[in-house]
Amino acid sequence: MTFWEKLMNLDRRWIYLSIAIVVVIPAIFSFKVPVATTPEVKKIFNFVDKMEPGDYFYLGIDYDPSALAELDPMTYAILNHAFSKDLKIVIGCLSQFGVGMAETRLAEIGAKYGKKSGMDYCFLGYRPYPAICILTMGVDFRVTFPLDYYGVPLDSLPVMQGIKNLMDVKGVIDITAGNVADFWITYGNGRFGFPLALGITGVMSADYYQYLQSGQIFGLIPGIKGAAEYEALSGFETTGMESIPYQTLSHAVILLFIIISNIGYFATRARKGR
Amino acid sequence: MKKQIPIYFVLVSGIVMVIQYFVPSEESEWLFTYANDWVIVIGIFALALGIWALLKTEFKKLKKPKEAFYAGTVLFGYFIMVLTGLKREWREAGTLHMDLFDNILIPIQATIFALLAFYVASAAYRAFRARTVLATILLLTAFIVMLRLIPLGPFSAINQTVVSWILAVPNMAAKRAITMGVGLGAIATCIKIILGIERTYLGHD
Amino acid sequence: MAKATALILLAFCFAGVSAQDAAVDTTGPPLPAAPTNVTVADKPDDTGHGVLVRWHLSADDGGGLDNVLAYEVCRADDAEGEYVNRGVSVKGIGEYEDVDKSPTENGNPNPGYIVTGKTYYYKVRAMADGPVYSEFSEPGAGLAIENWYHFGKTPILFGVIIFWAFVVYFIFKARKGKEFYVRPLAGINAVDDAIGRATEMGRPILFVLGTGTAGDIATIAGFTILSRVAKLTAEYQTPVLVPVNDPVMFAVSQETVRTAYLEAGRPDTYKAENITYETAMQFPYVAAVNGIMLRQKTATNFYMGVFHAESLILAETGNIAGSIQISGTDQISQLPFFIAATDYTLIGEELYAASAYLSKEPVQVGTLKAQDWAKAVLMIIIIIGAILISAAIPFIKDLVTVNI
Amino acid sequence: MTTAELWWNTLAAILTLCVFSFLIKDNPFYKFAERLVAGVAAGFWTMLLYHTNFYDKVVLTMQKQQWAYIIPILLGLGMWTRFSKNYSWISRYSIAFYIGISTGVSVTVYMYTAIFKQISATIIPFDSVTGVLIIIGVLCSLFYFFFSKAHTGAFGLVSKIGIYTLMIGFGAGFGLTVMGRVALLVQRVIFMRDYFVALFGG
Repeated sequence: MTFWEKLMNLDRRWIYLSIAIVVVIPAIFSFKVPVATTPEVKKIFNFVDKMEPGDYFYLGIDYDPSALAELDPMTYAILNHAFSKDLKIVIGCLSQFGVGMAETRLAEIGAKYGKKSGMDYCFLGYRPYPAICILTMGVDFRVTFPLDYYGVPLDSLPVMQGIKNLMDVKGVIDITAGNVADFWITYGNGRFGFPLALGITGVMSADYYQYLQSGQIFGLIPGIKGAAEYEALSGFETTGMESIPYQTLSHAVILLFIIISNIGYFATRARKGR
Repeated sequence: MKKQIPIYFVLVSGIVMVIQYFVPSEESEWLFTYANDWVIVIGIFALALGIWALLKTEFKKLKKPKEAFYAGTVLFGYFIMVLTGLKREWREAGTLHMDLFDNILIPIQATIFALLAFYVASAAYRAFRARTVLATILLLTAFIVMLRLIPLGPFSAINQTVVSWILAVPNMAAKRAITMGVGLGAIATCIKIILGIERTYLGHD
Repeated sequence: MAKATALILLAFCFAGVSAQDAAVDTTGPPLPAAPTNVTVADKPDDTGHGVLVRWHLSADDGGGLDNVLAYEVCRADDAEGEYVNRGVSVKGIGEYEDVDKSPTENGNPNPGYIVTGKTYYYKVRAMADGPVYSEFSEPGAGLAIENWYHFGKTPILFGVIIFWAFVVYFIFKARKGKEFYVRPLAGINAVDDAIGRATEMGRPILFVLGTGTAGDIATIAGFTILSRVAKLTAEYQTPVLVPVNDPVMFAVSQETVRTAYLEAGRPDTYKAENITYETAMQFPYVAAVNGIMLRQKTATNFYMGVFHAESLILAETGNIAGSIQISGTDQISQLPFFIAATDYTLIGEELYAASAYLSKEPVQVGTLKAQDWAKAVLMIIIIIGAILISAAIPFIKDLVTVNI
Repeated sequence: MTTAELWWNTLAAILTLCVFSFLIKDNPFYKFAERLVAGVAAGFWTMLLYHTNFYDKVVLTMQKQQWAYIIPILLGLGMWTRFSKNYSWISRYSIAFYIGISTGVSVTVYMYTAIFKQISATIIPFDSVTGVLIIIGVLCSLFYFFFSKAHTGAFGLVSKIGIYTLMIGFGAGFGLTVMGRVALLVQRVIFMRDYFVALFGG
């Protein structure tokens, strides 16, 4: 048996061992691996980054704790990025069980930058029936949410002065693990035409690239990898970037094995052909 | 009678459920829930059959010295879960039942699931060889998609553009076509069963 | 579009705020004109707990002062009674669905509940920035009735009838003796060889029906394939091992294999203990099947049915054991793994076709012809639909777009 | 970590290693874990169905005197005739209803979700290259599933484009899934790391 033939029939346990090594090492020694940034995440980063202090955007925290692991890093990075640039944010929840979680995250990050509810951001809270919420917010936030999460009338909030509906903000970023994304596309972007970007879970991602192609969304943060990209771009790093060493190394190992496998295949075929 | 009557049961219950779908009335909604409960209740009683067969096999094995230890393990696992779970508050934290659930079932399940990380690598090594045009297409697409995790500087952006196009266009088209094919195949199978053309599953004497 | 949007405007969203709470402001911004002509009709296609409220838009909506933002819809039990807010509709839409099916709410009577056959009165007013409100419209009245046919589902009804007719027609033709050509499928051709191989090696065949339930159509397709496979093996005394994880599947598999042996004329070789209930739950089941493959050294593994993440675990373990593997599933997410790790894969519809191929009965093959005709019809609908919609004629698209 | 927690974690860690040992080869430790979890899962499932479905649909319905439920209960009991050789045919009545209801429900569900929804989504105007390519991809892939036409000549070409499209879809599906699978492994590795840290005090 030649070297190449042996390679073709490589004992699979060498492959297992390689995978084991690349997932154990980052667990013991933490280190950083750069993440490849993609245009769809970069566009969202640029959208936030290019806004002037005092500009508004709407952030939808439309997920519940079950999707926390993948989506929270996105919320974390975007909120930090926006607050550090003194942007004004209107935040709403269209997912019933996510509102408490969102409030905690918002208060914690807001406090870090000395941002106050009602002054620098407005937390609308939760309303059921996402489609009608989006439609009515496109007309007037006050119709959907007469009061904010803390029970204060929107009209009396300084941050909401001169801002009436979703057309008055620079754009919408919706972070979700469910079909709320479809409602934002159909009823939000579809009816009102405001710029829309999505942050979604990894399993959903394959189904949402079509909206990027058709221009219905301008950006997309897919799963933990997308979250890591935003973290890397904005410099506000958390669990997204921590997961990248494992992922990059194991993908690299698999790709390497595919290359070796094909080199072996062509080498043996060439030998046989002679 | 043993053979014909069940075929009529399939026919009648099948047709009734097809018609039910088009009737929005409250009675029809009740029928839908009720029929689904039939399926559930039959399933509960059937579980006893499965468990009985399982225990019978393991009790038999208990007599063979080579198998006795493993059969004992199955029986131990089964009866300890049943006995600790008899109370109405069986799912409350801190009970022995939950501790066993959290520390036996969950870690083993999660670890078997985690084996997949190794298997995707070995399957990729073996299958992704450019033997035929089809294998090459499969290999190249998977390669490009996996490449998105590797930082390649400016090339990453190009690669990602290709990936998002693959996902939005051919991947989407493939999914839709398979779904439609599955739909037709499944409905045809249902019709064959409802009409009694396919009856192998029912058995006869 | 406006109608489709309005359909989403479900009632209970903003219910509970009494109209009296918000005092009508008479100073400040100009008031919009009141909407007119409120009509109330039964909401079609439902169980009788919903009404459709329609009105003519305010003169200041899209014209006049053009200051209308939304409409507030209020309901009362009698014309002079207290009108309670049931919800809002955005500007430009003169329609609102008031639906409430639950008689109780957290154990208390639900005031919003719509009783079938009871007359309700509705008033609508326009809201403008401020917020300021117009006068209420004149009341309109109507009642909800229970419907016996879902008109919205008519296209589906036609779909079912047409396809059913196709199937019956081709079965009828086949019964009359018409032979249909079917192209070869690699996965099916491999079945005979795979069974032969097991027989030669004197090793068992493994048949995995997946982790669905006995009611999943893909599992039922799996039963029909199991039946053909068992029939082929009955003669050779090659055992077919069928480990299952669903108890109904367990009973049906026993019947299927037993009948197959009976039909092959070898009821004596049927062994009930080859069909085993391994355990409930996905991964413990997979672990048990892994054990069977490696310890019983199965020569051929079939995977036919509904599979989830376990597809690759099974296929790779079978590979380690050196088995020939034939797979088939309707689960799109698992097909890549079967394609990569098993020798032959029946993709989606091929799984359903397999039992017809294996049975070779004309009647069974006839249904494949029906499926092909249906596919041709679907393709024509897509092409014509796309051409028409490119010319801004959405007729076909509207026809096949079913909103339930 | 309390002592009890440590002991439980030790059990979980040992079982984790038992399953991982399968990667080297089948061995008694794996077989032990496999058999243990088979018993535990069956036991858990028994109690789950007992406390939820059996209690709700059998005990409660009888207590509330919902006599309509006697029929499914009788059909359920009918399954038990399988214990007897002479009366096991009665269980076929139960199976017949089970399959009849399941298939009857599926006909319309598949017609709606697998046929109408997909067609409606595929009818898009020919106003972009992407849109045209999606329609061509769907049609060719659908063509691949034609059973009663030999895939030769022009048909062969179309169905070839179809199977290529399907393969691109499968390749993409494979490539996309790797991340999730690695993440699951990482969770187990981190569990083991944290266990050893707790055991040896970091």
